[in-house]
This record gives sequence, C-alpha cells and structure tokens, in this order.
Amino acid sequence: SGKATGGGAGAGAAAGGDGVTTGPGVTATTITVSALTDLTGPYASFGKSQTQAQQLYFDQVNAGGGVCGRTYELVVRDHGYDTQKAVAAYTEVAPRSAAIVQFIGSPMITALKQRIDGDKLLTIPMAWATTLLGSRAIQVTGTTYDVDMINAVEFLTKEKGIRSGDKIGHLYFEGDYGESSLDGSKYAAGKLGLRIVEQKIKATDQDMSAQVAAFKAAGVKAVLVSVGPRQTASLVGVSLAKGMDVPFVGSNSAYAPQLLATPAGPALLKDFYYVSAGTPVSAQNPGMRRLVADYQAKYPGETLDSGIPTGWSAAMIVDEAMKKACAAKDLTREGVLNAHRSQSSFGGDLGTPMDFTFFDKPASRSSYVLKPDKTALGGAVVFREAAVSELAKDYPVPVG
Amino acid sequence: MRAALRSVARPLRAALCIAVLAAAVAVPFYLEGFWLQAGLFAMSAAIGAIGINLLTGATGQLSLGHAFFLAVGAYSYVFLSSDLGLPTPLAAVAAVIVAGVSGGLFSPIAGRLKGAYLGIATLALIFVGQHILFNAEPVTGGFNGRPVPPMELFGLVFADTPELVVLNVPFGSLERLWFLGIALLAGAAAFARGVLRGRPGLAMNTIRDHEIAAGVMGVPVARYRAGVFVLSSMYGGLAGVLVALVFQQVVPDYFGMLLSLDYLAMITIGGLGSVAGAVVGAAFVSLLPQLLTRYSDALPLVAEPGSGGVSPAEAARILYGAAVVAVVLFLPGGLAGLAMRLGRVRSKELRWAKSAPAPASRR
Amino acid sequence: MPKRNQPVGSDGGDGPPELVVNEVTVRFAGLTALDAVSFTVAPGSVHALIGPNGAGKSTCFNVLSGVYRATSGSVRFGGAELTSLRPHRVAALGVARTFQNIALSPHLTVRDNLMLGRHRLTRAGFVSAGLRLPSARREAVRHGARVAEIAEFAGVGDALTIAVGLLPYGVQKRVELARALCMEPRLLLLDEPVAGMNGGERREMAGLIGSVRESLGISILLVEHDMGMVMRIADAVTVLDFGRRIADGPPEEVQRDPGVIRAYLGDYGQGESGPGDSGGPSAGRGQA
Amino acid sequence: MSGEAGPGIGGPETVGPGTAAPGTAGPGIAAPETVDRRSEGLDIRGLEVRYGPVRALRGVHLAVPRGTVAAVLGANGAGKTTLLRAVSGTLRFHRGAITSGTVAFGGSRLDGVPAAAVVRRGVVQVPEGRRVFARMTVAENLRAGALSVPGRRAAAARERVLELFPVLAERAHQRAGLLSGGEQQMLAIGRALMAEPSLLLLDEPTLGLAPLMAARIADTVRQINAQGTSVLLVEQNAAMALALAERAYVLEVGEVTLSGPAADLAASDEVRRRYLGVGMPETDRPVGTDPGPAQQRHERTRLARWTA
Amino acid sequence: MAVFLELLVNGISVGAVYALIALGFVVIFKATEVVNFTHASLLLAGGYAIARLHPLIGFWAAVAAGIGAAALVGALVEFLILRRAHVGSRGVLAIVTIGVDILLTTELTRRIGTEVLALGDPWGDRVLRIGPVTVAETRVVALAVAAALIVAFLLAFKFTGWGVAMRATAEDAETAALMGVRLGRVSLSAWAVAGALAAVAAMFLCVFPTPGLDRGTAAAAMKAFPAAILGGLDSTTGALAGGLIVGVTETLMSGYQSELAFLGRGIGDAAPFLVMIVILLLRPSGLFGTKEPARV
Ligand SMILES: Nc1ncnc2c1ncn2[C@@H]1O[C@H](COP(=O)(O)OP(=O)(O)OP(=O)(O)O)[C@@H](O)[C@H]1O
Ligand SMILES: Nc1ncnc2c1ncn2[C@@H]1O[C@H](COP(=O)(O)OP(=O)(O)OP(=O)(O)O)[C@@H](O)[C@H]1O
Ligand SMILES: [Mg+2]
Ligand SMILES: [Mg+2]
Repeated sequence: SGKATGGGAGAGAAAGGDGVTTGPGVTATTITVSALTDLTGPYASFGKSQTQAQQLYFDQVNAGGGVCGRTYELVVRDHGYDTQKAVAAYTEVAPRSAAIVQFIGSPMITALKQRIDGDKLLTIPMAWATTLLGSRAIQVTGTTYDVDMINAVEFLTKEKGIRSGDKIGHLYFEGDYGESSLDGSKYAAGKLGLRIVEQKIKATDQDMSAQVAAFKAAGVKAVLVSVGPRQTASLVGVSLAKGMDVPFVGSNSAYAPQLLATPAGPALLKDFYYVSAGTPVSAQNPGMRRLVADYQAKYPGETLDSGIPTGWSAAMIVDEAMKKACAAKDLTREGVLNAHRSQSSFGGDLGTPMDFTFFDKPASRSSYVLKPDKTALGGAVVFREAAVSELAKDYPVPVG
Repeated sequence: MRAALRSVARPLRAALCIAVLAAAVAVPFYLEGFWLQAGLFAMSAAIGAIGINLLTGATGQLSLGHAFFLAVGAYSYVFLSSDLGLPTPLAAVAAVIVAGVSGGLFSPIAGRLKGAYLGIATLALIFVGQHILFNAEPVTGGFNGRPVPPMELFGLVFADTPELVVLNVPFGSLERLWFLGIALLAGAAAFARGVLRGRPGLAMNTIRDHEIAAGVMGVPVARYRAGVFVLSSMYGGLAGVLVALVFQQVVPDYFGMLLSLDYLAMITIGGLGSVAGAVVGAAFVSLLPQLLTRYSDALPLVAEPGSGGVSPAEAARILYGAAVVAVVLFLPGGLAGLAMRLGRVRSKELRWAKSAPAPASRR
Repeated sequence: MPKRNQPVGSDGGDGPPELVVNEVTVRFAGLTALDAVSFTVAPGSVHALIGPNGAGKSTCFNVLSGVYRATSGSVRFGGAELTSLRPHRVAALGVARTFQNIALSPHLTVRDNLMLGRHRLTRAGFVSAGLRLPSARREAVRHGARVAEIAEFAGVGDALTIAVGLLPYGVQKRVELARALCMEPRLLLLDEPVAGMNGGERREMAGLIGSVRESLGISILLVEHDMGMVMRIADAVTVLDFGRRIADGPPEEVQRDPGVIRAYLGDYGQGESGPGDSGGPSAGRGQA
Repeated sequence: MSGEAGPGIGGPETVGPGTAAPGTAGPGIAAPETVDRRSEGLDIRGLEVRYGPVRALRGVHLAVPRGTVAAVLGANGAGKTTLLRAVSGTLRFHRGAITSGTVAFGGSRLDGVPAAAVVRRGVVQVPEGRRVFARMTVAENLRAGALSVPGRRAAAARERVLELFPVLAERAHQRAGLLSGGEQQMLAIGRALMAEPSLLLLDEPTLGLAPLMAARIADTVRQINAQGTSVLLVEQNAAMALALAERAYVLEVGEVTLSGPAADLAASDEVRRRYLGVGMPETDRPVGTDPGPAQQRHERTRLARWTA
Repeated sequence: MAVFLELLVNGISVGAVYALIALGFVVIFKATEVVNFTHASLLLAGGYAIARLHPLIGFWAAVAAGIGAAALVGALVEFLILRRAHVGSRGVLAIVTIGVDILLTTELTRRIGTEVLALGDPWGDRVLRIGPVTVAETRVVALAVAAALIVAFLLAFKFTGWGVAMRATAEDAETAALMGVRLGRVSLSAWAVAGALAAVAAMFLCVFPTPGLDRGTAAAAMKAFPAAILGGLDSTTGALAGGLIVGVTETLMSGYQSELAFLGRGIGDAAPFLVMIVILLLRPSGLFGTKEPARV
C-alpha cells in the first residue's frame, strides 16, 4: 500500500528534474505551504487579516513567476482555536507541506511542539510566548510577550514618571500570553525597584470593575495590560470612570481598532499605549504603504489591523527561506530549515529587524510604542520609534 | 417469536463482529495518519461516551462534568509515569483508578442530586478542574501542559521511534496506537454491555424510572448512584489516557465545557442507554468536524476560508447542531435505535428513550 | 460499589417472625398521619389494615418499608427494629411490598422487572456483571428460572417479554405482586391489590393472594377498600381513622363495630362489589 | 362498519362475537330518538382506535343522550380508557389515533379536535389514575381545573367542590403529590367539576376510595346528573355503575359485546357472573376477555418455596 | 473597608445582570422543566438586534425591537423544534437545546464577525458615587429592572391563569390539556418570554462597564447557571438571590486575589461554582427551590 504517514524529515525526499532535491510538500511545479489559523474562534479577526495578507503575498509571488520555478499553494485550515481540531489539521497537512506559514494559538502549538520538531517542518507561530522558543523548526517572529512588557515598563519609567518604589498593576490572561508577559513585567519591576500588583483573569471575563477596584485600592501608578481588547476597553473605561487616571500600556494583542467605535473609545485615546515589534499599518514607509494599498485593493472594506503586516512578513520569512534553499538546490525540510537559520538580519519595513541564527532567544528585542488614533489607518500610530531597552538587551529569556 | 428473532440475530451478530474486526485490523495498512488519528479520537470519545451513557442514559443522571474526568485520567497518566516513574501500563491503570476515586470524592453530590441539579452541579467540576489545571503547575505544567510519555507494552513503544515497518508500511505511533485503541474500546464496550444486561443494569434503570421503588426492592439507591458515577468517571479516565497518548502533549484548554457538551450530544445522537449508541454517536460527533475541515475545499456552499461567508468550521458547527436536533426529532432512540429498528433486533436498554405508553402513567 | 445485603436465601426456608407495630407516630408539617398506632401481625396470617381515605394506611406501609421515618414508636420484625433502617435494609430482611400507585419500570420487560425483585438475593456487582464472570452467569440462570416460575404462578407467565408499559392496568397489578414475590419475602405488604379491577378479576386476585399464603406460609399485611375481599381472606383486621387505631380484631367483630361503620363502612355494601356477596342486591337497590 | 347505524344503538343488546346473548331483553330505542340524540348528546359511531400496531377499539357504537348517565364495563385492557381518550382527544399523548368512525357531541364532531378545544365544548374527563399536579397545591390544582371558565363562575364551582370534599379545604395548601391516594382521587374529580362540564367522562372514579367515599361519589354523580350534566362512567365497580346508569355497555377486547338498559344488564347472568363476580364457578374462565395474560389458572398452581 | 464596600457594591451590580439571565432559565424550567442551554444564544440574538438597530431607530426603539426579535427567536425555537420533539425525558430536551444553541450561536457569531458592537445606551460610562464607593449607573438600572421583573414573574406564576397553566403543563401535559390548557400556546409564550428576558439581560450585559457586544458575550450566560441552580431552578426569587450571590462571590474573590493567591490566581471564576456545591450539599434543590414531593 502506497500510504504515506507524517513525520520523518525528508520522507520521500527525491531529486527533481532541475537537480533540486525536494521533500514533502514540494513537487516539480508547486510548493505547498499551510496556514493553521483561527477564523471562527476568539482570534478570528486576527486570523482573518493574516490569512488574507498571506494569500495576497503568495498570489503576488506566483504572479511574479513563483520561486525555484515553482508556484506556491496555500492550504488553509481553520481550527477555531480547538486543540483537537488543530492537531487533526496538522496531522493532515503536515505530510504534504513544505512549511507552515501561520499557526495561531500557542496551546495548539505547544501540544504539537514535539511533532513539529520531529517533522523538521518550518513553522511560524502566531503567538509570542517564550514557551515556543527553543525549537529549531519553530520561528517565533519579532519580540516575545515578556520582552514587550520589559520595554513597556521602561517606557513607563522614562516617559510616564514612574519611579522606584511605585506600584504598577498588571492585568493579564490566564495562559501563555498573560503569564509570559507577567514574567517580563516582574523582571523589569525587579530591576527597577517597582512593585507589581497582579490581577489574573480568564478570557471569558467581561467586566473589569473588580480588578479596577483592586488596583485602585493598591494605589497603582500605572497599569500593564496583557488581555484581550474587550477587557482592555472595560479596564480603561472603568478606571477613568472611577477616577483612576493613570497611564496604561498594553501588549500587542490587548488592542484592536474596533474598540475606538465603542463607548470606551475616548478613554483609550486618552492615556493608553501598546507595545509591538510589528510596524503599525499607519506607518509611512514605502513597504507598508504598498502593502496597505494592495490589501485594500484585494479586500476592499476589510478592517486594517496589525494582523496584516504580521501575516505578510511571516509569509515573507518562509518565502526567503525557500529562495535560499532553492539556491542551495535543497528543498527538503532540512534544507529549508538550514536556509532559514542562516539569515542573521531579516528586516523590512514591516517590523523590527530579526536574527534567525539562534532559536533559544527572541528574534528581536526592540518594540514600538504605539498609540490609538481615530484617524490613522489600523487605528494606531507610532508614539515612540522601535527601540531596545537597556533591560531588554540583557534579559535572560526563559526558554521552553 | 422474539426468541426466534434472537436465534437468527445471533449468528448474524457474530459474522458482523468478525467483519468489523477484520476491517479494523486492516485499516492502519491502508489509511494515512489523518484517518488513523481521527479514528483514535473517535475511539477515545466512544469509551468516554459509553461511560457517560451508563450514567445519563441508563441511570438518568445528567452530567456536564465528564471532561473533568478525562482530564484527571490524562494528567494522572502523565504524572504517574513521568514524575513517579511508574511503568506506563501501570500508570494507565492507576490513572483510571484515580479518575474513579475523584468520581468517588464527588459522590456526596452524585449520590444525592438528580437530573438538572446534578447536571449543573457537575459543571463545577469543569470550572474548578480548569482552575486547578492552570494553577497546579508542578503537577499539571500549567497553561502549556506536559508532554505525554509514550505507552510501552511488552517492549513495544507506542511512538514514532524506534522506527518499525510492518509489511513495508512504516508503523508510527498512530498505527501502533490504533490497535491499542481497538483493544481498549472493545474491552470497555463489552464490560458496559455486561453491566447493563446484568443485575446492576436493572437496578440502574429502576433508579431512573422509580427511585423509591428501587429502594424498596432492595437497591441501595444512593450507593448505586455514586457507584455508577464512579464507573462512568473511570470510563472518562480511560478515554483521557487514550486521548493523551494520541496528543502526545496534554494541554488544559482541551478539557473544557465544550468537550462535556459534546459527550452529551454523542449519547443523544447515538441513542441513550445503549452501548452501541454511545459508540455510533461518538464516531459521528468526533469525526464530523474533522472531515468537514479536511474537505472544506470540496464542500459546496462553503466559502473559501477567510473569504467571508460560511467557513468550513462554521459549516461543521451548524451541521453538528442540526444533527443533534434532527436525531431527536426524527430518530427516537438515536442512530443506534434506527439501526436496531432496521435490523429488527430490539435492545432493551433502548426502549425507555421512547416515551411511556398509557397504562404506565397511573400516577 | 454496592455489596450484597444478605446471605442468599438465608431467610428462604424458615417461617416468618411476628411483626409488632408499637405506638408508631408519624407527623408531617401540620398534620399527624399516624398517631401512636399499635398492632401485631401474627406469623403466617393475613392481616388487613383498613380505614377511610387519608387514615394513614399507606403511611404505615411507608414506615414499615423504610420510606418514611417514624416520628416515634417502634416496629419490630423478628430480631430487627425497622424504624431505623433505610428501605434497602428493610428489604434485605425479607419485607416486600406493592404500591398503591403502580411503580414498575414501564420500559423494561416483565422479566426484567421481576428480576429486579431478585436483587437482594443475588450478588453480581459491577465487576462480575461487567466481566460476565461464571458466577454471575450461573446466578442469572438460576434466578431466571425462579422468576419464570413465579410469573407463571402470578399469571403473567406469557407476558415475560412484553414491556410492562403496554400491559393493561390489571395485569400490571399482577406484575407488581409477582415482583414482590420475587423477593422471596417473609412479610408481604399489599397496598390496595384489587383497586381498579372488576368483580371477576378481584376474585382471581383474592384467590392468588390466598394461594400465596397457603404455599409460602408468609405473613401478609393488606390494605384494601374492598370489604368483601377483606372479609373473605383476612384473619385479623386493624382499622385506622385520622391516624388513630379505632378497632382491631377478627373481621366479623370489626365489621359489626359501630365506630367502624360510622367512620368507614357506612351502609356497608352500598355500591360495593365484593366477590360473592352483596354485588347483585346492591345493584338492585341502586335501581330504586 | 362505521357508516350504518350499528346494532349498538338500536337493538336492546348486541351479540358480540364469542358472547352468549343474555336472557332478558329491554325495550329498544326508537329511531327518531337516535336522530335527536345525535344532535344532542355524545354519539360514537363505528369507532376504531389504534396504538400503532395495537388495535384497541373496533366498530364501537355508543351514545350518551343529554342529561343521562351511561356506564361502560369491561375487563382490564378491554379499551375503556381508550374510549374516553378518543372522546377527550388525548389519544395522541399515547401514540394512538382514531383510524375510523366518528365521535360527535351536541351535533358537532369531536374526533380530530385537540383536547383543549374538546374541554371548551364542555366535555371534561377525569383521567385514569388521578393524575393530580403533584408539585402544585390542592388549591392550585382546583384553579387549574377552572382555567377554561371565567373567574366568578370558578369561585362558585370552588364552593361546591369544597363542600363536596371537605378534606380538600383542609388540605388546600398542601402539595397534591403528598395527598393520600383517595384524597388525590377526590381532588381529581373536584378539579374536573371546576370546569362545569356538560358531559363528564369519569374513568374509574371510585378507584381506591373507601366505601363511604365511593357512595359519596355515586351520590355526586347523581347530583350533577340531576343538574343536567351527562355522564359517561367507566367503572370497575359494576354494581355501582349499573345502579347509576340508565344505559350500559360492555366492552370486550375493544368491541361492544353487550349493551342495553342498565337494569337489564344488571340482571343478566353474563354480567352478574363476570363483572359483579357473582356466583362465578372457580373453574370457569371469562371468555373473550383480553387474551393477554390477565387470566390464568393460578388458583390451581401452587408456588414451591425457594431454597437456595 | 472601603475596598470591601466597593467590591461588594460591584458584586451586587454584576449580580443583578446575572440574576436577569438566570431568570430566563427559571422561566423556561418552570414552564417546561427543560434546562435551557439555548439561553446563551438568545442573549446574543437580543443584543445583536439592539446593536444593529440603535443607529437607525434610536436606543429605546432598538431595545423594544431587540426584545421583540429575541422573543420571536425563542418562540420559533419552541415552535419549530421543541414542540416536535416527542421524547420521554427532559434530559434529552436539554440536549436538544444544546444543539439549537450551537446553531444559533454559530450563525450569530458569524454575523457579528470581528466587530465589537456598541449598544448606544443613554447611560454611557456615568457612575454614581456613594461615599467612597462608585457604581456604574447602568448597573443601578439593571438592579432595579431585575428586581421589578422578578417580582412581576413571582406574582405571575403564583396568581395568573397563565402561570398556573404553565406549571400544570410542565408537570403533566396530557392532564393540563384535559384542563383546557392550549399546550402549544403555553410553551410558546414561555419561550417568547424567555427570549424577551434574554434581550433585556443582553442590553445590560453589553453596556458599560463592558465595551459592547461581541462574539464572546454569550460566555456570560455560563455564570447564570450556578446562579439559577443555587437559587433553585424553579424559583424566581432564587434567580435573584443566586445572581447576587454569584456576582458578589466572583467580585470579592477576584478583588482579593492577591490576598488569596494561595488558592491560585483567577479563583474568581471557579468560586461561584464552589459556593454552588456547598449550597447544594446543604439544600439539594437550591435555596428557594421546591423539592420533588416524594411519596408512594
Ligand atoms: N409525605 C407526606 N407529607 C405530608 N403529608 C402526607 C405525606 N404522606 C401522607 N400525608 C398525609 O397523611 C395522611 C395519610 O396518608 P395515607 O397515604 O397514609 O392515607 P391512606 O390511608 O393510604 O389513604 P388512602 O386509602 O386514600 O390511600 C393523608 O392526609 C396525607 O395527606
Ligand atoms: N399507549 C399504548 N400503546 C399500545 N397499546 C396500548 C396503549 N395503551 C393501551 N394499550 C392497549 O390497548 C388496550 C386497551 O387499553 P385500555 O387502557 O383502554 O384498557 P382499559 O379498559 O382502560 O383497562 P383498565 O381497566 O386496566 O384501565 C389494552 O390491550 C392495552 O394494552
Ligand atoms: Mg393509601
Ligand atoms: Mg383504563
């Protein structure tokens, strides 16, 4: 029976007519890349813009003749943030994919980490927990949540007059996102002699009154926010209403432009910032301009959010790896990984420069500080240019 | 005349069983990983479903907490084997027992509450369980869970390594687990059947139908309720162990409320109170979404992912919901009931699902 | 997991002990359903418990079978004090009962309903049943045979494979009796066994109860409003009214007792169709 | 079968299959009455009822003229309850249906009419086996009985019911499920009377009632009948039923095998033997009754003791 | 102390919303003895209608329309599905409602997509200051409305024919029909009412302090389960009590989570269920629930 099971790097590796050794997912004419995304679950909005951006990217590459004489084929599987479905989808697509350009949901990725490693399948997770570091096949893009938070804390001390001895609140989600953010804030706080007041919540919590009350009681001077947009809105809104007028700094996923339309909009515009390694879509550099233009052309009327550049650059990373691998005439999974890991300064207009040569540290440590803005595309503008904070520079990242 | 039916039915049954078994053995040689994995999920689900069917179907005790016991099983297996270093088969058995014990700890509730009240009381298990899974990091590994040590039975490791090739088919973890799954499911089903057909089954059904009468006829009602609850938790635990072996990594998110609801859906779709029903329903519920996701591209009326419109996953959900409703509306007794009626072999566990006729209701 | 309650058949052979109800009182919010009621059921006798509706007869049964807790008083059956026992413990002592409102599992077959009666005499638990251990198998066969025998005796022999719910009421009543017999009781409590039956059927049921007593020699406590039947088969009668005992003794005496007539019988036989007596004449009288 | 006027209406007594005609013969009812009756009271013609495969009634003709009491006798499983269900429109609750024949009351058809509508036409049934609303109080049960009549009248009806069954007044705020069997029976009847029926269907009203109370019910039936309510009475207590009714019908395995003036039936040996249980020789078995297991020669058989 | 008060008041204020949701469960349970899992999606439906309509026809009209819409959905669910399900056990019906919920929720979340929809309510983010304590105006209104509705239903169930008919039907449909109860209408009205209640609850659920309606909103319905149960599934009073208990427990537990860190952080979500368990141990049918009359 000619059945193929997943697993086993280079399973069925063969030399194509053009002298390029190929692995799973690569035929003489196509390179199959997969996106395991969430289009129906909690991260649907994010997943949607990412997937569309990546579709756009590969269409453009294919239009330009593809890579290595082959065209890309993007297989999209929507797991709706359900572990079992994600694992099933991975088992299905992995054997016939050359890379995974997008994998949303760190519980799912964590569940599959071993297998991804075993399959040597280049995977770009759309989650930035330190737990995802330490695997050669998995490439966490940009900064990790904790690095972002460190930069955030430093931003507070530099520009918002937080000084040693002050208390700052940290509202965070149960789970990888919230808890690795907390690692960062704790580290920074420790270094700067600040006290962190923790408030942990679940993604299903809607009303932050209790948390605000607790922060207020503790007398925090600022609040870090590593939760979802809903909770951010509630937090900021309630705080102001209750007369707790302090700066808020959120992680990348804490903000969504949709919020500006809600009653919490004004509050967010007042004194809320968020840190991200990704350049906001409103950035005025040529690369971003073009991307936005193309995107709006292809998907008119769709909301513009950070998912677009993120997805785009993820696709670009894979594409680069393929190009390099092609040059080395080796499109096996091993070859693709080698090619990928050989890039030391991957950069562009869409995010802070990244170094892929190691995989036990975040690829970048510098993050922008962004500020909501009604008028701007994607609802946010750069408030402070990307920078690596002193603290972040020599922060020992907990791995795995 | 029923006897006659049976005597016809028996050889038929036997033949059928053999055919099914043969097919089951052949599968790993022909189908690829995705299918094996889907199958394994289905088997695990079936085991769990049989368990909750003993509770909800046969004894009339609603439970929304089944996922919790899967979690207990899965995590205990991991903990016992990797932290306490038990040999994996032993760890598996122990895990099932732990699940049973945790079910037993709940018996003050399980023994006293009925119907809706018990159902929602068991919700507590889910939420408290999730809380523990996320917070008891030393044991559970917190949010990112823990890797699952592969089962090792008589020197055979249920993992991809060491490589193993049977009839020039590479036998990875899935292929190997397949057989384990088959064995476990068969065992679990046979056991449940025995229970339902035997003395305990009658007691359970009577508790469901007339609690006081059951007591007066000598059935220790509370103890039985608790007992069945324990048994069904053990089934849950076993399902948990199997699913953990398939996942190779346990993560807390999986064992949430949706899973519990799925189990209820399974036994309803399949047919309340019957083993066959549980199995059929489990297969249906756990395979449907995976298939729809897989063939999303091929499906009519389902839009390309990300392009708006009804996405595959949504289509899957909708079909799933519709199936639950449709079965109850049009197939009293569930899919299994249908099969029974087609095969004109009626099984006693199934009857109650059809509503009681007149003279019974002289209340 | 449930364990067996009693050594199998330990109480099968030997004759039944005496049932002594002593000063039993049952109060519910507001009302006293039983008020210091005492009576004694002699071994092997048929003892009738009669009284107006709401007098406390079923309550008394519920106390005897452990469904209600007595507020005070004692019920001794042989060596055991019943008032402190839960229903299944009482059953374990060989006390079986039928219910005023049929309490069978409508969806189970007659056989399964009867097999439940064997619960206290069988031992197969989850494990042995699940693993179909030989012991469990043998047990099932043995007791299955006895169940068939009893069904035959109770006249439901050829209904064994029918779902109880589909049977007419009268037959269900018989099934209830059969289920009680399947417990191999030493004391049988019958709550209105012939309610809802016509003359012929009443006569048959009466006969059946009679032959139970003859062939098994067990004690029977009977609640019944059909005086004809009570007079026909009871050895002793206790009369309750508003939870109090107003008379006690052999049927004839009780029947003559003015208190009983006032509280319960009224113009005895009015609209009454006890087998044998009073049926025809009363019909005639009605015509007038 | 259903079309032409079956013997059940006209003739003094019907000779059903397998039944010997009783000796006595009562006066027949003339045709014109039949006509007028059809417009007036309850009129059932050629009724057949099935529960799925089970045929519970077959070619039943039965009439209850306005202001009269008719009794239906029959062994267990004969189809008495089914008959009442067919009238009150509750067959569908038991997966049963009228497969042919008609049921008419006051000139308009009842078959196929939903139960609630039947009640609004003044036909009220006391269901078999009490069926009180266990979780509601006695008062609320009575209230439920009066749902189909305006408030003022309900209050009056309540008065009557409570004086008829004083115990219900005592227990007004107790939950019906906790009442004794007989008390529940009284409640069930009282609840039906709340609706001020013009045709009352009673299914074994004296079931589980003490002799005194049974007599009380009998009187009640006479009373309400005197006030113009027609009554269709299913009663195992044949003596009482025959005493109350002008006309009686005997059902056997779903067929009317005997009908005529109650007095005549009460006099017939057949009825006396089988339904009054009078002078029934031990050996003799009722013929043609429900072929089900009901009748067995148990008086003969003895049960051996169980030895472990 | 001030903190405690603040938390307490906040707890009560969210409790009010939970109570409203729980009331919906209770109405259905009283009328049909079904545990209604569809309630979550009824919430969503009501909220969605309001959110979509208020820009066009203004808030109050939108609320009215939303209530109507949700009532309609509820009625349809009853008419198209539950009425046609002839099953023995209420448990099975509960499972049907799960199926229906999946259907509705999927469709609604698909429509809501990635938006966060504001309801355009008049209260905005105004808060009342009572000494040291502040509480959102929306919540004060919610509490008032909840109390009013609950009293209304308490009376309705006890004293109106509708209420009696409903309870009768729940207990024994056939006999209810023999009382002249039009079964169809009764359960239809029950579901319509439940829908309407859901819409009202949704209105308060999606305004300040929460940013608005989005696909996650329905999750809040989960919290109403322990509320309904510990109050007693068939007791309107219980719904109120339960809602408040859940709200307060949750708020206090999360407010004091730093002090309670040893229980693990985020205990706030598990706590209500623990309370529920304790109460059920003491009173198996909830605080105000009526327990089955058990006699033979
Ligand atoms: N669980 C209970 N709670 C409250 N009252 C009860 C309970 N059980 C019985 N009662 C009351 O106690 C009294 C006696 O009830 P019981 O059932 O013993 O009467 P009974 O003698 O069996 O009458 P019947 O002949 O009608 O069955 C009745 O008035 C009844 O209302
Ligand atoms: N729901 C049902 N499904 C199938 N058969 C039924 C159903 N209800 C009644 N029957 C059958 O219909 C026949 C008539 O039943 P019915 O209840 O009308 O008898 P009955 O005269 O009322 O008996 P009883 O005196 O016991 O009340 C019986 O043989 C019974 O088995
Ligand atoms: Mg009684
Ligand atoms: Mg009947």
